[in-house]
Amino acid sequence: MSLQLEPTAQNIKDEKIYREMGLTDEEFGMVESILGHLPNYTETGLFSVMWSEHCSYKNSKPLLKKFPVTGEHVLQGPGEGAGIVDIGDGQAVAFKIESHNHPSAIEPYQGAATGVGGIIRDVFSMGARPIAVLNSLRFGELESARVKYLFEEVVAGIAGYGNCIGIPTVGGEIQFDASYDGNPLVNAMCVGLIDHKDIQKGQAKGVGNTVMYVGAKTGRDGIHGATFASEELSDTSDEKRPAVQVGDPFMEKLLLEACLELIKSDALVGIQDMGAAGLTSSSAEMASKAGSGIEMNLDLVPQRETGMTAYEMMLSESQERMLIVIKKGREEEIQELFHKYDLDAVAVGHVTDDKNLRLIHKGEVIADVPADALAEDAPVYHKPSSEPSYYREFQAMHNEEPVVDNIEETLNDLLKQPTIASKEWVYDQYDYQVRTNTVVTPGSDAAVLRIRGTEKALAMTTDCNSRYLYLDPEVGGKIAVAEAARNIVCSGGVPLAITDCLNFGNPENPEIFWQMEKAVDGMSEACHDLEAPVIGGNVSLYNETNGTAVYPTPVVGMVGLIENVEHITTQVFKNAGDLVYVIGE
Amino acid sequence: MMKVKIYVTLRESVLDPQGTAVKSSLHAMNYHEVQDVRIGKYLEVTIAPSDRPIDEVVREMCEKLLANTVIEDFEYEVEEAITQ
Amino acid sequence: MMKVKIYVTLRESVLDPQGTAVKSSLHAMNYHEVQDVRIGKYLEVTIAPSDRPIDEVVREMCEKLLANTVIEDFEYEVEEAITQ
Amino acid sequence: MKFAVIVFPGSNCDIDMFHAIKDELGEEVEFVWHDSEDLSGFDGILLPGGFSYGDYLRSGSIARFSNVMKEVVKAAEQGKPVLGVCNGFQILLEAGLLPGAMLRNTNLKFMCRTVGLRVENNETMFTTSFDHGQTIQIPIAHGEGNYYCDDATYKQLLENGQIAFTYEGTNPNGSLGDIAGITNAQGNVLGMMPHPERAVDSLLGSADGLKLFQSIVKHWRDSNVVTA
Ligand SMILES: Nc1ncnc2c1ncn2[C@@H]1O[C@H](COP(=O)(O)OP(=O)(O)O)[C@@H](O)[C@H]1O
Repeated sequence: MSLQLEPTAQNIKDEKIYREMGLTDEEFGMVESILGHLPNYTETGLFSVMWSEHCSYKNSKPLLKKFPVTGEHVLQGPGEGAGIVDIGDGQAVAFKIESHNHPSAIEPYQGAATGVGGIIRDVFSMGARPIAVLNSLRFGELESARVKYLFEEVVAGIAGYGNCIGIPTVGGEIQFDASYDGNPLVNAMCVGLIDHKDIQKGQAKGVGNTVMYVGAKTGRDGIHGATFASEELSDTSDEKRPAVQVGDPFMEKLLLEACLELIKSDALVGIQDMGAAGLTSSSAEMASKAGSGIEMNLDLVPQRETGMTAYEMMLSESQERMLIVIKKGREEEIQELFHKYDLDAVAVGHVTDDKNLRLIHKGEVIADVPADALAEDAPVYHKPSSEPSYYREFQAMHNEEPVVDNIEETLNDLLKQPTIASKEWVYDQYDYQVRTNTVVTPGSDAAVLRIRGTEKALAMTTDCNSRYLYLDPEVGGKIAVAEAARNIVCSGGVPLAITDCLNFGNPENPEIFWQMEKAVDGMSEACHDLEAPVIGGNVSLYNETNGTAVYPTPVVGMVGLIENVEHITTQVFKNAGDLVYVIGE
Repeated sequence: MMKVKIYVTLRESVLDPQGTAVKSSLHAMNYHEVQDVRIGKYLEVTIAPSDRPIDEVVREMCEKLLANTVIEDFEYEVEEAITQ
Repeated sequence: MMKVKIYVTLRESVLDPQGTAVKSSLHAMNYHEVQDVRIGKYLEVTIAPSDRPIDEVVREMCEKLLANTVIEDFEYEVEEAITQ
Repeated sequence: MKFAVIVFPGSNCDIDMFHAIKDELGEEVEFVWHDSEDLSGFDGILLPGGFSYGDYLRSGSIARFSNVMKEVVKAAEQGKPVLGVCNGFQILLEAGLLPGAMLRNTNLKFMCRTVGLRVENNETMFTTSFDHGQTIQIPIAHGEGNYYCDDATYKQLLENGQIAFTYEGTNPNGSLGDIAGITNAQGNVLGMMPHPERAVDSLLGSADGLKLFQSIVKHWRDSNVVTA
């Protein structure tokens, strides 16, 4: 595609081309009035990705406000790459969960792999060293060839990326249910360790400071991935083929080590991952958070392909890239640092005081847009909500006590269910030991990692029983948080906080929105009672295939602190003759 | 019996981390004449005659299993009849 | 500019578990005409002219890096001169 | 005794190796970057696991052209102990310091688990602290650990006692003769797929791997006392 083929601003308006990019007529009107003129193609692209649900949370913001987000130990709540919780002795734990559902549905290996890569970048962009990854997966019933293929490839993709980069994959959960047949869920969580003094923010402060691009070159991959993630899947999704990138874990390993070295430099001002919406979201958000502006010359952006347009560069979701802001005049030493790891580090712009994101391409200003308008001013929708009829029916039903004639047979039948059966086939493919800190490996309740040089350890888990949530989202939401907390406690830990990934169907359907509302209510209450605030998360909506939604699946990722490795407990029976107790109701 | 040679390559705009790594390695080994490296898969499939045209069978196998057309292209050559 | 197509395959005497697995998948998908599958690598290398004959360069690159001759064979075709 | 842990771009068990030597074995150890051109100050060379250069093309194939590999060859020729674990083993094979090649695991999957190893030769400089025929518990974590060599080479390995470890019970990856680790003919280069550096602390399950490192130190002390 070349510049000449791009529609003019007038065409975009007259032919409603913005609709293909995901903007509504009203939203387009807002853009026009913010800018005071008709947006050109690039500007329309910037708004369409930044105002997508994936980046703006325009449909879920009112719900997310309900979560308790503060607590005694919280150092960083929602709003940055990852949340951070104090664990004493000047150390803290950073963690976050994120979805990569739609890419995984069409290219399961790469979709899952790049999901892992993305969440790892979120954590090390905070300055934390990633110490573990976990995941939460949903597939259709393990019967059709397609589901088996998705399952095998997703697991292989998670393993391929995590093993190569050398971060242990220590836990997760998997459920199989027909509701996920066409729309599997792939959520990845990363946990990192950080010293308080190293905590970074994604901010572009200091007028005149230099904006640098580091990591892999930009290609045409994944253009409009964020918009794609905010649409329902349909039978034509294969043809759309926009959002799938190939991951390069080797590149990310180099980027990780280089960035962790960079964190120690006093030249660094701000750093942010180029995740969904790539250069657009990283630059706009960094400027907006700092109350500054950024001017970038796109000719300087390292490019993998020839003839890329400004639109393509800004919307590319090429992986393994970071945007950093450094003190003016320190460019050379930063370049040397990255060069040691064979990585590109290129000055592409500078911080300005006019609060605009200004892009220059081939000598022309191709976009000049208020950064806040992109990052903060997306419309917020309060979607109508209504109680689904199925729910009323279920509530009216009598509780049924299952009758078990043959306990042994029933037990065997249960254990044969893929959802209940051992997941050893899966975690055998994950290197869960690399870096030799994993004390409790997959197969117990929570995974436990010791913190080298201390007596302490961290317990971590992901949980969500979506069937309960379907039956009663509020109670199910409470159960998800409570289950995670039980897993932490059973491992010897005290819950610190949670991160969550809200996987739901189309929020424009009032019954789906009702599910979201209730689930968030339930989770909030449980988090409040367990003193485990929400320090970050992610929302994945439009998980539907041809009009059928997945079960409501708000996955909870929880981390707990174990004061002394001697307190670690595991699931297995230890000695013959030991007493067995059932605790609770 | 037909021998079908199938080449599965990453689509043009898709990143090829392997090819990139091999290219830098070749440069480090002083093969400066190397301009570009792309790495794909090569399959040799022996196929017995059936009632469907071989092109149809091969194309279908590629689309369904051997290549993921979201990121990969494929080409093939039906090479020769091997008499058994 | 020359485009060199390189095929790296496992030696006959070496088992190819990946080929075997793909063959069984194809059978499970009812492609019973498939008799055998062998899987190798396919490399496209673009090479600029240099003072050494291209065959010498390619052969050497293959022997040193692109194939491990303990387990693999290679073949190549120098395809065409692309004018820049 | 002073060890070098060689770090290639993409190595990821380098830290584990470092801690095993420093914290558990209690010897000196330094990281050495892949472009280094001098290993003369080190008494033992360790090539850690990981995915050097992403293991793109073939595992170990690109790393073996690193600058430091010339020095590793030199150290091997001087008779210094050289240990390659997992990816380190793959690099030693690609570099020709050990015979044979590595294929993908027969089930085509990466596998991570603790396996039993049988000590086939306890007379190498890496294994004297073990008993002959002893079974030890060491984790594996690899996708390409299916060792292969031709018949003549295999015969030689057997005759020279170059097979240090074999898998006990089920062979996880399909390797020829259940081979888990081999040495060169001189006996000072050992390559093995299992990770002894992951088995140095019983908190993480097994400490059997520590004996391997202790053997190296013992051999070094003995030979240095003799030559001193
Ligand atoms: N379900 C959620 N619960 C709590 N916080 C959330 C949730 N979803 C998103 N957030 C928070 O909103 C903030 C904005 O997300 P942002 O970082 O812009 O998006 P992304 O992480 O998708 O790139 C993040 O810090 C994130 O932690």
